[in-house]
Amino acid sequence: MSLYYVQKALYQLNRDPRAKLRFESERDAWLSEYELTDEERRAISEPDIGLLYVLGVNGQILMHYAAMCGYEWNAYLDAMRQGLREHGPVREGLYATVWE
Amino acid sequence: MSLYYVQKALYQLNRDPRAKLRFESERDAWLSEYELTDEERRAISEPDIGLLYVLGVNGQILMHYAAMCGYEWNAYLDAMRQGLREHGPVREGLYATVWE
Amino acid sequence: MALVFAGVCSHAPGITGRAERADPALRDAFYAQFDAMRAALEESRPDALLLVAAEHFANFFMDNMPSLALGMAESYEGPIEDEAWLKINRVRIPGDPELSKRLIERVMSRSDVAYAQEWKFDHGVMVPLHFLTPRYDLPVIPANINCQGPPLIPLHRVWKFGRALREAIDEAPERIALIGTGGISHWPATPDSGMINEAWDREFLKRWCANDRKALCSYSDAETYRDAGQGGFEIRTFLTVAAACEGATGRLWFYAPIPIFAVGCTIATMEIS
Amino acid sequence: MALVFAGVCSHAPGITGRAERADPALRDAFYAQFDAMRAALEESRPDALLLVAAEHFANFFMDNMPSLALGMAESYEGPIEDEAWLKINRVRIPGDPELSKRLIERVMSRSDVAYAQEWKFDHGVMVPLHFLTPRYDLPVIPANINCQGPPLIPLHRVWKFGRALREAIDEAPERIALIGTGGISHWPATPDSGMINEAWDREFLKRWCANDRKALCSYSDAETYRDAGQGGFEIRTFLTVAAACEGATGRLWFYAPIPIFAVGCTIATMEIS
Ligand SMILES: [Fe+3]
Ligand SMILES: [Fe+3]
Repeated sequence: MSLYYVQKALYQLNRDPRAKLRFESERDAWLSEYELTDEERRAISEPDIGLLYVLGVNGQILMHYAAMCGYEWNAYLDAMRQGLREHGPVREGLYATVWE
Repeated sequence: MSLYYVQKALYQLNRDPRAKLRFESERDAWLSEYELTDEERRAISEPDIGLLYVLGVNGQILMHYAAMCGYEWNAYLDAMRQGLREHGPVREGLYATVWE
Repeated sequence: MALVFAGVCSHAPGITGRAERADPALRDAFYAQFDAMRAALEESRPDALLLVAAEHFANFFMDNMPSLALGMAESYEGPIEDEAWLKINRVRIPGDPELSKRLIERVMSRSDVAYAQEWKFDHGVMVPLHFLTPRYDLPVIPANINCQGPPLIPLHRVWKFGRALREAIDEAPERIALIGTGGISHWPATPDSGMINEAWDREFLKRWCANDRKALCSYSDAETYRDAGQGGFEIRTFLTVAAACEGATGRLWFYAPIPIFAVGCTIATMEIS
Repeated sequence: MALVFAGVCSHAPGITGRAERADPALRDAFYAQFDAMRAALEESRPDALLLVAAEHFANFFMDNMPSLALGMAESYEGPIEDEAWLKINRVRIPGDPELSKRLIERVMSRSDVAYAQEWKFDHGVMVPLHFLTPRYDLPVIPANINCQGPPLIPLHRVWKFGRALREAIDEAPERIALIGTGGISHWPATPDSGMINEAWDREFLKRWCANDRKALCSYSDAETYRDAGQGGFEIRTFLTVAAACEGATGRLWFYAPIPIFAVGCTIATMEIS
């Protein structure tokens, strides 16, 4: 269920200007309101876009976070590819789905 | 549509501790984020529970706001009755519905 | 046959929150039937409880108001209301996301449900759980029907939802209990709080115990609003349980108007076999 | 017969946001067909545009993910994305809450839709509007189908939704245009962005133009995911329009993969009469 809260944090960042304000002014307090593992918290905080992708964040959420963090389009795609090389295949979520 | 935002403000107050904090510490700034008429803003701010009822706020939202503002159960019921006497029948929303 | 128990019961914040203000004899008789229902529920040895509720703006608002919703969280928290006001302490209630997912996928072939991986229980769920699973140790899967903010799902689609739930339950290997919770006639949280149309309630319960689909689905929302108040829209939760048990009949364990609870207090079960 | 126009088109943030990076000849040919579609839409003199979208976590998240949703707001705002990133300025788009309400009530007799009195448009709606109603002066009623977060509504229920929409549209006195917007095969916002399965797309569009219900509803989500990516789940929006026009056939105005737009760019209409 942790992936749910990673995605929720980024979803709220994408849509709520107040979440963005808190992200900028009190990142740790803001993140502490979500049930996250240390790895997840670190991935959001750094940010480690590649790791977030491998953790299973949907690209429709992740690409906006990457843009917000200054990633140009190709840099965003490269970060995901780098993440796959560093951390292995996507672990959870839609892109890890094994469809029967 | 204004009723929508009156109800939304109170709905968020009922469910979101951060909304409650802002209600206590910066009520006007918080209220300015909702599209409200002066009458609606005043009804929330005072609070005027009877007027909120007449404006059409659903009791399932209103009773919690009243409790938060210190209204004991019978005082809450009385406030609505007083509102009807002062401001006339419910103007909008579920309780004003004319069902065909 | 994975459905092991089916019933309905009232909810209302007053049932716990204003307990001391009710007629003690009536209140205790009602509580005793809640206890009896708990014993019957336990005897059915369920693995999970599917609770069909009609929540009151705790999770769902008009910014995205689902006609039908099913929970898919690992756990739930409740009550969302002030603990002192409701007189129920805040707890965490276990869910079963894997079972939820299977049920949702199956139900979606008939009903267009929303799903929710997060859900705060309000008094509409917590009051029944307080009596029926007081240790909060039975995994709960919440379902919700919008009974608060029109436009409302029509009754014949509610019936389809009940049928879809039953199909999904029957395919699951788990032993599943199904409980619907709602009011019959009532005007909750309005100046008319405490008003109850007992004749209307008794007629409704007769139809419910007969599991008469046609009669149960024949109420128009305009009639319900006129005769049973906006609280009467919650008959949708009772209809769902009847639909899930189509062909079976019901038994009324308890019915009594208790005005300070703002509802005709009801306990009933369907005889499933 | 209040349906005056029916078609489908692609959306993708790249179509506007990364316009300068596309092959100019191909891009301009695509834009020209968007212009032609706008002319045809205007010629149909619609009172409102019902836009069937597949939004991308702008309004709907897994805390309350509706299978089907319809907007009921007085106006809408978009894009929710960064304006510079999408290269579309933030505007207010008029709605028609009264028409919305009538459509929702009618659709509810067949499909269990959520309704929303507030809705922020993302690129999935704004990119089509940017081309089709560039002055944002036509009232829009947004519909949404969850194509992002499984469990997803099955295709046969999507078909029923299209039929329900058509019934509702036909009963309205207004002249209503219906446009579905989605991708066919694509892997948007992933490392495979730009990949397009043209053969799969052309087969899908053949089925769509033939309005072959059986063939259109026969894709399993597993097949779609394998052959058309998670973006392929958005065929649901195209199916809705086909269902609304069951019996009619379609005409493909434009199809070309434009990798930097991350989608096989499509414009097509249904011949309603
Ligand atoms: Fe209730
Ligand atoms: Fe899309």
